[in-house]
Amino acid sequence: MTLTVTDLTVARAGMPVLEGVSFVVAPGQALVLRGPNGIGKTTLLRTLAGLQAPVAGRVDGAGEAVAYAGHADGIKATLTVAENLTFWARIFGTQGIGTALAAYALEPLADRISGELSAGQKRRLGLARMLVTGRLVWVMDEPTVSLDAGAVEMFASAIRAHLGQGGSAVIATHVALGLEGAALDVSPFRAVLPAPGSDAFDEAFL
Amino acid sequence: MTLTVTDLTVARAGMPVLEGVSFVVAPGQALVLRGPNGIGKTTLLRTLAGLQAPVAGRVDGAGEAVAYAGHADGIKATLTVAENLTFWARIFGTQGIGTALAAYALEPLADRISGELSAGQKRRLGLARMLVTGRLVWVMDEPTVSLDAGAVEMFASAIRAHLGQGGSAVIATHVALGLEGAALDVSPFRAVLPAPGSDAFDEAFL
Amino acid sequence: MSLWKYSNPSKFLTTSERILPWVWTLAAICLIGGLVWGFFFTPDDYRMGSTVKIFYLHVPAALMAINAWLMMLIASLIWLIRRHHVSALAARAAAPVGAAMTVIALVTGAIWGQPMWGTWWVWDPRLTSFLILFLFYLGYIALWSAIEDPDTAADLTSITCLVGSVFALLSRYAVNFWNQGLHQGASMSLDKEQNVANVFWFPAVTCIAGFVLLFVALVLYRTGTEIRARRMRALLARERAVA
Amino acid sequence: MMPDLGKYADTVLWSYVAAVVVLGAVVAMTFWRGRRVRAELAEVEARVAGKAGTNG
Amino acid sequence: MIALFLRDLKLAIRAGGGFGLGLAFFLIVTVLVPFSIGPQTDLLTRIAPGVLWLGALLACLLSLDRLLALDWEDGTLDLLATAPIPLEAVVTVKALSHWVVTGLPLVLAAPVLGVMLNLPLEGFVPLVLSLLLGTPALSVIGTFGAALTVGLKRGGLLLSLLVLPLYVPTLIFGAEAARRGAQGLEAGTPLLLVAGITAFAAGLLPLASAAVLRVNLR
Amino acid sequence: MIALFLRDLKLAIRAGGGFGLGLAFFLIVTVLVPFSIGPQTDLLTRIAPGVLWLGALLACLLSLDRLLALDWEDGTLDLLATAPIPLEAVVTVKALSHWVVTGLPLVLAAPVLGVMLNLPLEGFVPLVLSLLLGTPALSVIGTFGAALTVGLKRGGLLLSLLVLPLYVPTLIFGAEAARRGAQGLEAGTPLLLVAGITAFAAGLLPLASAAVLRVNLR
Ligand code: HEM
Ligand SMILES: Nc1ncnc2c1ncn2[C@@H]1O[C@H](COP(=O)(O)OP(=O)(O)OP(=O)(O)O)[C@@H](O)[C@H]1O
Ligand SMILES: Nc1ncnc2c1ncn2[C@@H]1O[C@H](COP(=O)(O)OP(=O)(O)OP(=O)(O)O)[C@@H](O)[C@H]1O
Ligand SMILES: [Mg+2]
Ligand SMILES: [Mg+2]
Repeated sequence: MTLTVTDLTVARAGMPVLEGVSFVVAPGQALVLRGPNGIGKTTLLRTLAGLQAPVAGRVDGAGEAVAYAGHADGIKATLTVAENLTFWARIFGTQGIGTALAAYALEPLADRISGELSAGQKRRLGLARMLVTGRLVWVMDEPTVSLDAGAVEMFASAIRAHLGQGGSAVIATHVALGLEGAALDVSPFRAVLPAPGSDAFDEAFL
Repeated sequence: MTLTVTDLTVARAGMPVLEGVSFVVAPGQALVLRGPNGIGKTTLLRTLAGLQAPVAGRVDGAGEAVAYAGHADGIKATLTVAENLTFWARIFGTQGIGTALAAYALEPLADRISGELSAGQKRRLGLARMLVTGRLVWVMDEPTVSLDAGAVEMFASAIRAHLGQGGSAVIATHVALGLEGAALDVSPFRAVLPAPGSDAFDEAFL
Repeated sequence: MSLWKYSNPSKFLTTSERILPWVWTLAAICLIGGLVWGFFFTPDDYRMGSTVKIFYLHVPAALMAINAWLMMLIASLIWLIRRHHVSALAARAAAPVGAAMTVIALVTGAIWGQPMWGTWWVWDPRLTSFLILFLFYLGYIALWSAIEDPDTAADLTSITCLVGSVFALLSRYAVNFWNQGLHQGASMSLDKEQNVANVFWFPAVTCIAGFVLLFVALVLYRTGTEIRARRMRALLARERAVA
Repeated sequence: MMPDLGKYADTVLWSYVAAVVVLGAVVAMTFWRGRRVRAELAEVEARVAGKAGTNG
Repeated sequence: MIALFLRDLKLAIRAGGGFGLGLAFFLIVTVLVPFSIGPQTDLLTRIAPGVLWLGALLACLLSLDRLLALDWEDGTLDLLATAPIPLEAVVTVKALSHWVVTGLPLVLAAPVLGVMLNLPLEGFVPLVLSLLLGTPALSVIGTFGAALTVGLKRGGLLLSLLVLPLYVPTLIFGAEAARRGAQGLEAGTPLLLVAGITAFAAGLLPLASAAVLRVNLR
Repeated sequence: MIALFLRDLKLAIRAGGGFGLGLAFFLIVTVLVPFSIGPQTDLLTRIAPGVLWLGALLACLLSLDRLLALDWEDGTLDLLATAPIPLEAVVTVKALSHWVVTGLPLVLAAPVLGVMLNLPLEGFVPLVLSLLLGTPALSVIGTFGAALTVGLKRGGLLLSLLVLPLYVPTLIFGAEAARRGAQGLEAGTPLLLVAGITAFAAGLLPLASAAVLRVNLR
C-alpha cells in the first residue's frame, strides 16, 4: 500500500497551516517529518489519519490502512498493560499481544495497572499498541517523547521490522530516531495567507 | 541557597524506588539526572519539590526556594498565554512577564488562547512559567519534550542565565540539553528490598 | 505502651489467631442462646404481641451499628496520630460489618413497623438518622475500595470518618428538630425496671453480648485478612520491582 | 415446640430470616475472602522465597 | 464491538464501582426529598412516582459527562475513530454499556426506594415497567449529548443543559405512566409512548451522535 | 490569593459561562418537577420551598466534580502546592469562588423560580435568606469532597455519595426555614442554625480539605 500525498493543504481551526505538501511513501519506507514547533506537523498527521478532512489536495492509500499514534496514548489507567493491548487487538481484529509485549520489553509489566507506570513506560505501551493494529501505514506524532536510549532503540527496531514486512511509516519528530530513511522538512510549506481584499475573501472570510 | 540531598530514600506507592541518593547543588550549578525509564527520577524530583515526604534521609535548602515543573504544565486552556503567565507571577508575588515571554519567544503568541497552541508551544509556555516564579532552585522533569532545536537552545540559554544569577537547577532528562554541568545517573541507587521473611514485615508488611 | 505492641502486624496475627476460636465460640453461644431463649421461652408483650421478639435482633443490631462507627472513629484517630497500620486496617475491616448491622436494624425495624405503625417506613428521626449512617458507611467503604495506594486510602478514609462523625451528629440533631417521630424512646437505660420487664431484659442482654462478640470476632478475623492482603500486595510489588 | 406467634407470625419470622440471612452473608463473605487471601499469600510467599533462594 | 462493550463494563467495575454509584446517587436523591419537602406521608405518597422518575433521570444525567470524556482525554476516541469499527457502532455500544451500568440498576432499585416514599402497592409494577422502557432512551439521548460536548472543558453543565430538554418527552410519558399506575388507573397508553420514544431514539440518534463525534474529533 | 480568586472567576466566565450553567441546571430541575409530579397547583405550592432547596443543592453538587479536578489534571495543583500560599488558603479561595460562581446566582434566581412553583408571597424572603446563609456551607463542604476524590478517575459519583450525607443538616435546616416561612410561621431558629452550620463549616473544614489534598498530591 503506497501512501501518496498530492498537493495537500491542511488547516487547524479554519486557518490553513501547511500548503502544497506532496510526498510518496512506498511499502518498506519510512518518512520522517521535521519542522519547528507550531508549523503544522500534528495537523498534517491527523489529516493523513483521516481524523480531519484536507482543505485541498488528496491523500491516497491511507484510509483503512492507517494506524495513528498521537500525543496521547489511549491508555486506560485502570486496566493492566495486557488488558489495554488485548482490547486494541480485539478492536482491530488481530490476535496475540505477545510480539507487541516483547518488542517493547513489556512482559515484566504485563500485569501492572497502567496508571502506575512511569512516563516512559506508558509511552512504550502506547507504541506497542501500533503492533497489535495489524495496519500497514503507521502515522506517529513524536513517538519517542519520554523514552530512554534503550527504549528508543526498541522503537527503531520495531519500525525496521515493520518496514521489513512491507509496512510504511510517517513519523513527526524533533529528535534523532536512529532510523535511516527519507526526511522531509515541512517548513517550506507554511501556508501563505492570501492578501486581504483578494478574491479569497469570498471563500473563507479572509 | 545550596541544595543538599543526604542519603535520601524515595518511595512511590509505598515501595522504595531509589535509596541512598546524595548530592549537592551549589548556586550557579545545574545537575542533570539520568537513568532509564521507571527508575524513579520523577519520584525523586517530586520529593525535592516537597510534594511527597522522603522515606529516609534529608533534603536541605529546598522548601520555599523550589520551583517545580513536572510532566504537566499547569496551563489553563481557556486563558491566553499572557494571562497564564501573569497568574503565576501574581501567585509567586513577582512582577512582569516580559522577560519570560522574551526568553521563549512567546511575544507573538502572547494573546493566543493557550488551548490553541501546538505541543511545543505549550511546553515553551510551561517553561516560561519558571522564570516568573522568582525561585532560585528549579526542579524540572523532562523539560525539552516536544521542543524543536531552536526552543531547546532557548531553554539552555534560560538555564544559563538563571545559573548566572546565582540560581541552580536539577533537571531529569533522556536527551542532550546542550548544557555543561554535572550529570548524575541514578541507576546505581535503585532500591534493594529487604529479603522476605526478615523483620521488616513488622514495619511495613514486607 | 505495652498495648501498642499489638499494633505490630505479625504480633497481631499470632495473638488474634490464638484468641479467635474462643471469641467465635463465645459469640455463637451467646447469640444462639439468647435468640433461642428470646424466641422460644419468653411471653408475648401485652401491647405488641409476639412482635416483641424482634426486639432481640433489632436492638442489638442498632447498638452495634453505632458502636461499629465509634470503633472506626477511634481506630482512625489512632492511625492519624500514631500511624499504626493495623489500626487503619481494623477500621477498614469493621466498616462492612457495621454496614450489615445497620441493614439488620433497618430491615427488622421496617418489618416491625408494618404491624405497629401500618407502614414499612416513616421519616422518623431515629430511622432517618440510621439511614444517614448507612449512607456514611457506603461512602466510607466506596472510598476505601476506590483508592489504590493503601496508605493514601487510610489517610483519606480516616479524615472522612472524622468529618463524617461530626456531620452525623449534626444530622442527628437536625432530624430531631425536623420531626418528632413515632419511635420508642430509649428503654435500655439503667433504670431498666421502669421500662422492660426482666423476662425480656435477660435474653436481650445475652443477645447484645452475642452481637458484640460476633462483631469482635469478625473484626479480628477481617483485620487479619486485610493484613495478609497488604502483605501480599507488598510482596507482589517487590517481586515486580526486582524483576 | 414452636411458640404461638399469633397474627404476627409472618412479621416475626421474616425479621428473623432477614437478620440471619444478612449475618450469614457477612460471615460467609468474611471467611470466603479470608481463605482466599490466606491461600494466595501462601502461594506468593512460597514463590518469592523460592526466588530468593535461587538468587542466593 | 463486543470487546468495547466488555471493556466498558470492566472499566465501570474496576473504577471503584461504576455500577454502585449511579445507584447510590438515585438512592440519595430519593432520601433527600423528604428532608427538603418534609416528612408528611400523604404528601410523599402523592409525589413518589414523579420523584422516582426525576431521580432516575438525574442519576443518568450525572453519569453522562464521563461517558465519552474519559475516552476523549486519553486519546482513545482518536484511535477508535481510525479503527475498523464504524463510529455509529461505537456510540451504540457506549450507550448500551451506559444503560447496563446505570439504567438497569436504577430499574432494579426503584421498588425499594418506592417503599421509602410510601408508593402505593399497585404502583410498583407500572413504575418498574415505565423505567425499564424509558431508561434506554435516556442513555441513547445522553450519548448524543456527550458526543456533542466531548471536547469542551467544563462540558458537564452544558451537557445537562443540552440534554435535559431532550429528556422531557421521556420524562413526561414515563412519569405519567408511573403516576397513573400509582392511582390505580390504566397506564397502557403512556407506556406505549415511552416504548415508542425509546425505539425511535435507539434507531436514529446513534447516527447523529456519530456525526457530531466526527465533527468534534476534527 | 486574590489572583487565584480572580483567575477562577475568569475561567468560569471564559469557559462558556460557568455562571450561567449552574443556574440553568437549577432552572431545568425546577421546570422538570411539574412534568414529573403533575401540574396540580396546590401540590406544587406545598412542595415549592423544598424543591427549590433541593434544586439548589443538586446544582451545587453537579458543579463540584470540576472544582479541583481541572486544576489537578493539568498540574496546576502540584504547582500551587509548591507556591508561597498555604494550601488552606487555596481551598478556601476555591470554595469562595465556587460559591460566587454557583451559589450566589442560585440565591438570586430562586425568587423567579418560586413564582413558577406558586410559592406564597410571604415565603420569598425566608427562602432567599435561607439560601443565602446555607449555600456557602454547600460550597465549603463540597470543596472537601472534591479534595477527597480529586485523584480518582470517575470520582464524580463517588464525590456525590460522600458529599450528600454531609449536606443533610444544611438541607434540613434550610428547607425547614423556607417551609416555615412559606406557611407564615416563624423561621428564625432554623435560619440561625443554618448560619451556625455555615460558620462552623467555613471555620473548620478548610483544614480537613487541605489535609486530604496534601495526601492526594503525594
Ligand atoms: C427501619 C426502622 C427502624 C430503625 C432504623 C430503628 C432504629 C432503632 C435504634 C437505633 C434503636 C436503638 C436505640 C437505643 O437503644 O437507644 C432502636 C431501638 C428500639 N426500636 Fe427501633 N427502629 C426501627 C423501627 C422500629 C419499629 C417499627 C419498632 C416497633 C414498633 C421499633 C422498636 C424499637 C424498640 C422497642 C427499641 C428498644 C428501645 C430502646 O432501647 O430505645 N423500632 N430502634
Ligand atoms: N485548537 C487549535 N485552535 C487553533 N489553532 C491551533 C489549535 N491547535 C493548534 N493550533 C495552531 O495550529 C498550528 C499548527 O499546530 P500543530 O499542532 O500542527 O503544530 P506541530 O507542528 O505539531 O507543532 P509541535 O512540534 O509543537 O507539536 C500552530 O501554529 C498552532 O498554534
Ligand atoms: N502511581 C503509581 N503507583 C505505583 N507505582 C508507580 C506509580 N507511578 C509510578 N510508579 C512506579 O514507580 C517507579 C518510578 O517511577 P518514576 O515515574 O519516578 O520513573 P521515572 O524515572 O520518572 O521514569 P520515566 O523516565 O519513564 O519518566 C516506576 O517503576 C513506576 O512503574
Ligand atoms: Mg505536534
Ligand atoms: Mg518521569
